[in-house]
Amino acid sequence: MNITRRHLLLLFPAAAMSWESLQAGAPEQAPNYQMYKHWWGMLLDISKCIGCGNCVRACAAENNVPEGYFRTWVERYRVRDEDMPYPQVDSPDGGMHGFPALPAEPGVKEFFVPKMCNHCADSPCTQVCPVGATFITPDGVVLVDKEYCLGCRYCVQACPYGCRFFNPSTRTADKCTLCYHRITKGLTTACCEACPTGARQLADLKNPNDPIHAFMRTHSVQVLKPYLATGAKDFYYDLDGAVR
Amino acid sequence: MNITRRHLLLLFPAAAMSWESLQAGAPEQAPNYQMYKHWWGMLLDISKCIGCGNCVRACAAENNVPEGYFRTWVERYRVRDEDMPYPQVDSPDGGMHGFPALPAEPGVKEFFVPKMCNHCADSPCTQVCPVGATFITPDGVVLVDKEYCLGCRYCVQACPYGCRFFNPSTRTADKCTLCYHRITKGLTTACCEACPTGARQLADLKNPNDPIHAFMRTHSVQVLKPYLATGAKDFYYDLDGAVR
Amino acid sequence: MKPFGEAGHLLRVALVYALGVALFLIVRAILVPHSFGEFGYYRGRAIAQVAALPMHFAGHQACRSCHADVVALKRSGVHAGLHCEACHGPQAAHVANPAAVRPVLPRVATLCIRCHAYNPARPHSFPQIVVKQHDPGGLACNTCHQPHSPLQGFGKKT
Amino acid sequence: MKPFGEAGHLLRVALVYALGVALFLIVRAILVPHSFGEFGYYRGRAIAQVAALPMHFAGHQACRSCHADVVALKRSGVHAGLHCEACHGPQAAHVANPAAVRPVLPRVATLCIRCHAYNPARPHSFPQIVVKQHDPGGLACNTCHQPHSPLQGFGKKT
Repeated sequence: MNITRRHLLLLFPAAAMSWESLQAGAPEQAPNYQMYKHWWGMLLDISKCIGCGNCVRACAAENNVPEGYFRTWVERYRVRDEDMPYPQVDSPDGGMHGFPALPAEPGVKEFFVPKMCNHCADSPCTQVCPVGATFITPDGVVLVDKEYCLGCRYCVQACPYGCRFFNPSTRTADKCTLCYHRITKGLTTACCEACPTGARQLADLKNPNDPIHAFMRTHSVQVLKPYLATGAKDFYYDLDGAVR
Repeated sequence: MNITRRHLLLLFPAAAMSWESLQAGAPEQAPNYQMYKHWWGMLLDISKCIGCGNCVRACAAENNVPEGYFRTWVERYRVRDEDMPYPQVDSPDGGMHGFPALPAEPGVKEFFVPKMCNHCADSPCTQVCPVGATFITPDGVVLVDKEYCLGCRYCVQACPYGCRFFNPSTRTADKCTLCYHRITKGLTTACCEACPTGARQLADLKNPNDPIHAFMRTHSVQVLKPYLATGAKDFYYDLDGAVR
Repeated sequence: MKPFGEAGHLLRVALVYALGVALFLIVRAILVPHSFGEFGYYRGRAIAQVAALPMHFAGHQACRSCHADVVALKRSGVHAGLHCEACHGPQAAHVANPAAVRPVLPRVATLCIRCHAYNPARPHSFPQIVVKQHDPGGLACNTCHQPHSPLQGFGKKT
Repeated sequence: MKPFGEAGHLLRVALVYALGVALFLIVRAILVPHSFGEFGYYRGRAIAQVAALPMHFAGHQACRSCHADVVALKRSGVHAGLHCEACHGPQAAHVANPAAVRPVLPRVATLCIRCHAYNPARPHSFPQIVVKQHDPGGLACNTCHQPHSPLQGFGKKT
């Protein structure tokens, strides 16, 4: 920063701002990765999830998620017949070690629901950040700037999906990055890499050849809490009305 | 009503009320039909609806629904890829005369959604009626008392599903009765009777042998606008996230 | 001797109050329907009144007693799941008085394509035809198809 | 002669204002990161910093160059859809330095049942076993099953 008083006196504030943005330069990206050519989301097929917890363990290993915190987790729903509004939900250790089978009850339906950040196009968590430490990238991934985050936890409260937490070791907000360090290098996320049944599929919504488009045209798909108009990009197939 | 002034002077208000309810007597029901043994709902299988309009015509014929008004109707959704929040919806004449095929567009998914009163267990329309002219029966059907209705239209505004209308010939609120005059005699509704594909199935949720229970245990089912906690009893299978 | 001593004016107030209560009860008894409150905050008899409305669809159980042959034919084919009145329309009047009320035969030209004309919004597995390609000659559907069992004679499940 | 006539005091006020603007710009230039605002109301370089985080899972494309035989065997059987690291865990370190970092073999006793133990919440079509009934002798799964192609030799799709 070599800005003398003389320089500054010659500049008007507006000029100073445009000069600064000139100085900023492009970020260091993986070679050949062009942010504006992608728009990332996820397809979660509940009819394929077996609740093995592979995704939860893989995420923790890939992203050094502290014990007891989860960037992705699996919930087990138990729904009695048409009693949708009152399901029993459990997620022991986020499903990391699987789910011990519960005694069968007549008339009760059980299924697993993998959960993670919805990388909302209009995310509440981004809107509430007072300093711009959380943001959506041009390729549609909601990230946290750990150098900039104050740890005020507004975003943790704002997320309607419960996908954020306060990381006690970094003392900043923490969340799923959609393995941004992987997908920008042409790899899939750790959770998708480890999922044995294909219940999770990383999806590039801007890529017309991504299988998600054919899937969406031929299947009924839902997002969670659509009435909040968050622009959630985790698309669920075979979602039951009991899931919130 | 033979109540003399002398009688009344002898009665306290509370006594008068209990005496009145003694006088009321049981309503005239179909023989052998016991209201408390039923709890009616409907199963709507979107994967089976072909948009033929049979249900709409049958409902109009059975219930003398005036032209241009609908107690049940069919909507056609056109959803572009993952653009769920912004579907194109049409319902020409409520779908009564079917749907002319629209020119195909690449990346657009089309499907039909039959709609009707959800016979909500906690229905907003019942709650807003100032005189008690709309109510839920002990067997779970939301009805309008045409003798009592003032025609104030509060209920029309209150229904979040748009299922009520003001009948210009009776000048009262009007709505689906779930063919109460049929189901209390052991028949199914007119719309179910006329549906050629079984996309509509009347369901008695209190009958443990009703096929809906097996269906619900083995399929993912949704209700419309679950976040309104209306206790909607129209259960949709294969519901897309675009449907409101 | 005054029975209430100096409280005679209180008695008069009480009488006026009692008359007011009486008037309220009379008006209430006249205005509130007998069955109001029987099942909830509504007129209980309204349930029976709705239940007593006339029917127009007879229901599929009614047809077999006279048309057992057609019902059996239908049950043997791909239209087994269809109820008679899905195509023939409401027939309660015919069931009530079979001789006097004769059903009108549905017009095959509009009836069949209502369900089977190709529409991209229909489930793809549902049998659909492009009318001009399926029937370039403009024949009526029942020239080839028996409506009650439309694949009869086509080498498939009849 | 005074250049601004009687307005000298205005010049002094203007100078104080200019100094204030200068101070604001200096402080702002020091405090606001360079890349802030590049893509939106955030530090643009944060994207690259997240993208530069180290990987632990190598990705399924990495395995074949050395383990073509196992990948081919896996591809021939019912485990074709599984990626290697789904069972073997994150192996980026092994891929980076195959000689020095040797993967630990997964413990079959806990690995297989993690997916295949019966659980009523699992999709019914997914192959599941009740361990005590399937294997009363307590044998390791790979006594009978080749983990990379578990139905090999069972008269089914290998």
